Amino acid sequence: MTGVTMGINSPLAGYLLVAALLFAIGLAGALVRRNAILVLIGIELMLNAANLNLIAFWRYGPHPEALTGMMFAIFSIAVAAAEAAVGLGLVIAIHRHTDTTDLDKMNRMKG
Amino acid sequence: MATSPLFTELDQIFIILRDWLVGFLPAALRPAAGVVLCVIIIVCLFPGLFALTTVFERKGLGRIQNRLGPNRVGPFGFFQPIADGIKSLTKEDIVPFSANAVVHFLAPLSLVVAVFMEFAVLPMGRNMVLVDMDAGLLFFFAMSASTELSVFMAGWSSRNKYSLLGAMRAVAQMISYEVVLLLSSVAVVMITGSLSLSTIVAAQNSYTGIFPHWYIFTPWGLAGFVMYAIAATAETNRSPFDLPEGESELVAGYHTEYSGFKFALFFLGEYLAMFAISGLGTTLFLGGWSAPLSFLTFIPSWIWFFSKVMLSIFVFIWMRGTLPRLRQDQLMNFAWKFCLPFTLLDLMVTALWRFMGEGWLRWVVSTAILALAYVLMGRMGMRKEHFGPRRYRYAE
Amino acid sequence: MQESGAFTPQFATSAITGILWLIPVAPMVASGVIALLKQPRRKLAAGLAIGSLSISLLLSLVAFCHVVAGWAHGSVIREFVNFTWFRFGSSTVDLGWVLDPLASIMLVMVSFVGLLIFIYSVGYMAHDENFTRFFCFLSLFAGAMLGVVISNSLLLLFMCWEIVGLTSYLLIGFWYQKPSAAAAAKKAFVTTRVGDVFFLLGIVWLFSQTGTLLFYNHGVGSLEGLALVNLLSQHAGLGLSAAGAIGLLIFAGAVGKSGQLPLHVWLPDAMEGPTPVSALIHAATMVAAGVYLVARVYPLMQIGAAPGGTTTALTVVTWVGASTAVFAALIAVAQNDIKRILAYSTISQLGYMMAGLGLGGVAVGMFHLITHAFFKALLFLGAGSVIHGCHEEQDIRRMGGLKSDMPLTFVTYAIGMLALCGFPIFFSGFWSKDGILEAAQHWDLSKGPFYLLVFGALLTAFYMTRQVCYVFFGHWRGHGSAHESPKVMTLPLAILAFFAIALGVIGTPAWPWFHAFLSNRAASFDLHGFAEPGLGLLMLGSSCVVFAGLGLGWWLYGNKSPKPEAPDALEKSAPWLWKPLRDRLYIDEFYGVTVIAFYGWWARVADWLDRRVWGGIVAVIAWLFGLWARLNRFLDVDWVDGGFDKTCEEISSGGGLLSRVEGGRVQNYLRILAAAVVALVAILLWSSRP
Amino acid sequence: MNLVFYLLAALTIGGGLAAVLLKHLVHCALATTVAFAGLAMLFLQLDAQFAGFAQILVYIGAVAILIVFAILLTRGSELPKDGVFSRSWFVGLVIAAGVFAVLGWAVLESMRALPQQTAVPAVTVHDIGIALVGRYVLPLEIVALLLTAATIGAVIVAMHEKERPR
Repeated sequence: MTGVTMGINSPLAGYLLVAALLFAIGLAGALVRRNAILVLIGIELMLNAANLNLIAFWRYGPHPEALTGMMFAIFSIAVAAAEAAVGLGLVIAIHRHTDTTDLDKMNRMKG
Repeated sequence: MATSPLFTELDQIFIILRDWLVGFLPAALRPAAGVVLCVIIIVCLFPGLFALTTVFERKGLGRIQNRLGPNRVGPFGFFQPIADGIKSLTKEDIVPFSANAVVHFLAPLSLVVAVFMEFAVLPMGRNMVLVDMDAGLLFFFAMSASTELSVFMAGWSSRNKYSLLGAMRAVAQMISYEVVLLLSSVAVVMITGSLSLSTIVAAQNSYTGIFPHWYIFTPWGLAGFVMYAIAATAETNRSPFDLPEGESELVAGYHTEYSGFKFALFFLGEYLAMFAISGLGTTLFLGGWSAPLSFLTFIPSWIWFFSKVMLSIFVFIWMRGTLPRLRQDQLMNFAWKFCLPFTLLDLMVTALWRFMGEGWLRWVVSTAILALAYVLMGRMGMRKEHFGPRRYRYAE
Repeated sequence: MQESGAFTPQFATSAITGILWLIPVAPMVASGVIALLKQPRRKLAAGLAIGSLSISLLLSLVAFCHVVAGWAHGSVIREFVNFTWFRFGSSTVDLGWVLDPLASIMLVMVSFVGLLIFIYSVGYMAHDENFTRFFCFLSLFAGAMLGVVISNSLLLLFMCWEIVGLTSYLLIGFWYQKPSAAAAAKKAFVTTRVGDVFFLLGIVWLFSQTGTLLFYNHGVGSLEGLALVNLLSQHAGLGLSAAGAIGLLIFAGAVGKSGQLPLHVWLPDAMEGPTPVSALIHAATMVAAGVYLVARVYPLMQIGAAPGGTTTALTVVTWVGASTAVFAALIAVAQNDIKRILAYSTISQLGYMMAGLGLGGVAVGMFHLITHAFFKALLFLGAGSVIHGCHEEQDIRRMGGLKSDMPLTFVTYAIGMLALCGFPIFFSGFWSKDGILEAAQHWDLSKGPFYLLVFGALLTAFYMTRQVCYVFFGHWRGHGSAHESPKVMTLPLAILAFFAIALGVIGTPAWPWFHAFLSNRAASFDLHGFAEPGLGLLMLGSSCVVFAGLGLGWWLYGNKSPKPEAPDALEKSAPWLWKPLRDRLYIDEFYGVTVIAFYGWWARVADWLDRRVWGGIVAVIAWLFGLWARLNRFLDVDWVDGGFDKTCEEISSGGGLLSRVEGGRVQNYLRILAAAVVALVAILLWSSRP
Repeated sequence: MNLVFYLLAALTIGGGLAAVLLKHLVHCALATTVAFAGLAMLFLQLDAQFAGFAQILVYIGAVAILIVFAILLTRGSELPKDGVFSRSWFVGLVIAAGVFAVLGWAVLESMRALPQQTAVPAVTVHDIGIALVGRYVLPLEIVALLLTAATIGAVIVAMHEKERPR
């Protein structure tokens, strides 16, 4: 199992492509959907794609024992949790205020 | 330690059996086959245990409520679960018209699968753990956290306001108490320095004189265990924390719209969760499969594990028979205003314990801190505004 | 930088000096915590305040015992801890605290009396809505006062002094919804500020001369030999050395705080505050702060005096004190508000203290301060108890006969009153006042202060008798019925009463323990102290004066209980005397027509200047600019704008185009962001192609 | 690159697609959960046990629940009247496709000659713990602070404004 592989057929490329695709899907979700919650879901997917990148680089990078990518991913998960909490809290607050979660209708700064 | 080979063989009888059975297969398949065998055993064993428990529960509750309980099917009504099983298998599976059929179908399934997964990391005896994972405890909690979503799926897909309300309550309650559950377990992790459940048990498997080094016999461990027990009761939606299924107010909570085999799956899931969480509690605080007194080690380890689990189950049943149900706000207040701070304090005390080193002083200090905090917070919690009559704010 | 005097054994700091800062800090911290409490947490607030002050008292007692022990072993205890607050250029501003006999005795007095008043307040303020706020201020006040006592730096002292001023403002105006209380608070604040300006000038002068504001610092402090000799050698005019002049400036601050003659007007008005505040301000702390300050900087004033002689500065102090003593006593004779009488009596007694300082030195003045603190606190708390019992009635004409309704209050009040009058032998006031009189008698410069003070003693006895007759004798003239106050209020009274009697013991001529303690001599019990020439005569004389005052008072007012509306007995016999006294000798009015009128006039002048002169100039300039502007406009509109307007229109339409991007649609932003990322990555990749 | 990877990748991508495309918000949320689970299993595939379990615990146990709660609280479970896609959805789609294109390009471009470790890293949970409270203790503390702040912030933001006394 030990050793080094090179090139496009390495597993890393596969993970990175999956991550890129997931990122694009998340971005598409954030861009095309009306609902603010769906946009948040899209952003979560993007974050997850980034995490997958980090973990993949950690796994196939030169110094996995340094744990850098892993730590990044763990902290990113923690931060994403906070982000989700605040984001959804905001959505709920806005919904209470304007009675909509439609981003197309949410373009005023004034309450 | 039981030195006699007979006792050792008895202790390891399941391992020996497995190796013997797997031995018939080619060497390449042996590890996989061993795992599959264990999975099959778990999947068969615990539902069996579940069947037994239902009888015990009903009879025990009957005893507590001064009545007989089931006594018609088989000797002393012991075949009652078989009858129940046949009944639920043959009943019509009703899916409400407006229900979301796919989610409605997936909910009980995902629940039971997730709960079954929890057993994978529980050491049920010496060397008797399916996967000795490095992050076993985390795995356990990850799996138990996934059950919440199943509950929500069940409640939401039924298209029934009682179901939805019950599911929301259940999820809110499970999330709140999961924090307490996790944090009270972290105390054990702090002392053991490992998330692996078998390591945790091994750390408790030694004796001073005849007394074991179980974590429940330390101040922080006792406090942690009490918190764990409370949170576990709530996490499994058992009485007195069974609001999500409060029959009197919500019909039956999130499984109102389930019938037949799916209902049985929920029922199974609930009891399996109970077993799993009791098993984890046993592992964390009650020394897992280790014997309670040093001269009892000749009795096979798995007997100890299962008797401890069954003892916990008995306590669950006992509480159900004795305690009245809490109100939703009391439940939440209790979780966030008493359990959580107290558990955090317990963590701090554990750290203190860890760093004070051997000696009687740490016993005194941690006991004092915890007792004081318990009394103070208890007094604060019992103030009128928390448990008194409540003004309701109705939905807009 | 912690610089403690560890290198000479005499200055070695002890453990208690090291933690001396805790004494003021404990109540201050409590105050901070109380400030965060909600209104209903009354018990907690009171508990915090009382608890913290108890800690202070405990530490003060330890400090006191430490000093006494050192003194008993014959060594001078003067321990201090100094540290640098900040430095600018080559000079440093140092702060520090000191423990010496003066500070230790003040600490014990302030924290003890303060504690009793705190306890009393629990009862007195029990029904007040802003109970927690009250204790917050009270704690801050006590903390700041204790800070004044222990500071070893004039600057730290000044800071605490100002906090004292601030909290006194807050406390006097505690019931700020009463306009009179708000006005009184303002008056107190502004009037004391006048003194404080001089005080600050003194500080600055001292700093510029000596380069340090520390009192004691291993011989280089501002109150120690080198600096004093330096200050003495400079002349400030009017026959004053720089030391004396600075001392007088600082004394001006004390005049403001202690309500001495020209600046006394705020003190009677301060009675608008709750009674415990009056007790705290007028007995133990704020007013004593002035006297304590003078005692603290005494070396500044005293330096240059021949043995047994005096200096200009001390002469000024003496005369101010003596005249205040008589002046305030005179006004007190004709007041009808129970607290106002006490306030004037306080001013008068402070005059005694100042005179004592000027005539006889630190010990004489401070002894009167200590005894006065106890019996005046007693009187104020007693008055509070009376007011409380009479349903917030303060007019003594509407009381009467309370000696049977409020027996405990009566007994304690009577003790306080006799102590204040200087009733012979048994009461502390007698010994402390006699000390001052004796010093006055031996003053070489003039006998004036002596006569003034004797007259003041007579008046004191007279007006106190009048008050007690009105309040406790005769029959009840108010509304409803009076009732005795609760235990939490009477207990402090009893304790204070005990001390009002017992404290005299430590300052009798036979056993001048107090004086010895403060001046670092050994004290011995020696009955021959009484045999000093003239002393017996003096004691006899002053007793006679006191008896005369008591008798006169009783003769005029005893047991008569006149109608509230009826004219006063003194008014009937000497209306020409009564009226000016009742109207407080027109000092307020005098200030009204002089100082305040002057400021009003000055403000009007400034206003006129503003409107007419400066306004006119500004108008002319504005007109000129207007002219210039018109010229400019002509140029602009007809010459420049042609091209400029077009540009502006272009820019604004471009802005309109861009503003579509910022339409408040989150997804648009995200879209642009993502498109930019695409472009960026594409460029990067393209450019990095091999 | 084995079968398991392809299956998991398909599961994840499928979950993600469903999350973005499904009409019903709750379905979207559940599909997101599938994507989360697939990702967690990809993490396990990458020998990152701890991260994988943390992913399940945090995303399925908490974030997904939060999302469904938010959906129910904002009445998002009812279908909107005027379509689920925003007005200029096509632009968004094009941009997302562009992002995928450049990312994929970048991946393929950089993979050409990159040496890669294939040995399974010998990292235990214990190592992670040591790293967390050792080298990464400051980020850990900051994240703790952030989570506290976020908790408080979320509570305040979503809290009912106090009804004014009438």
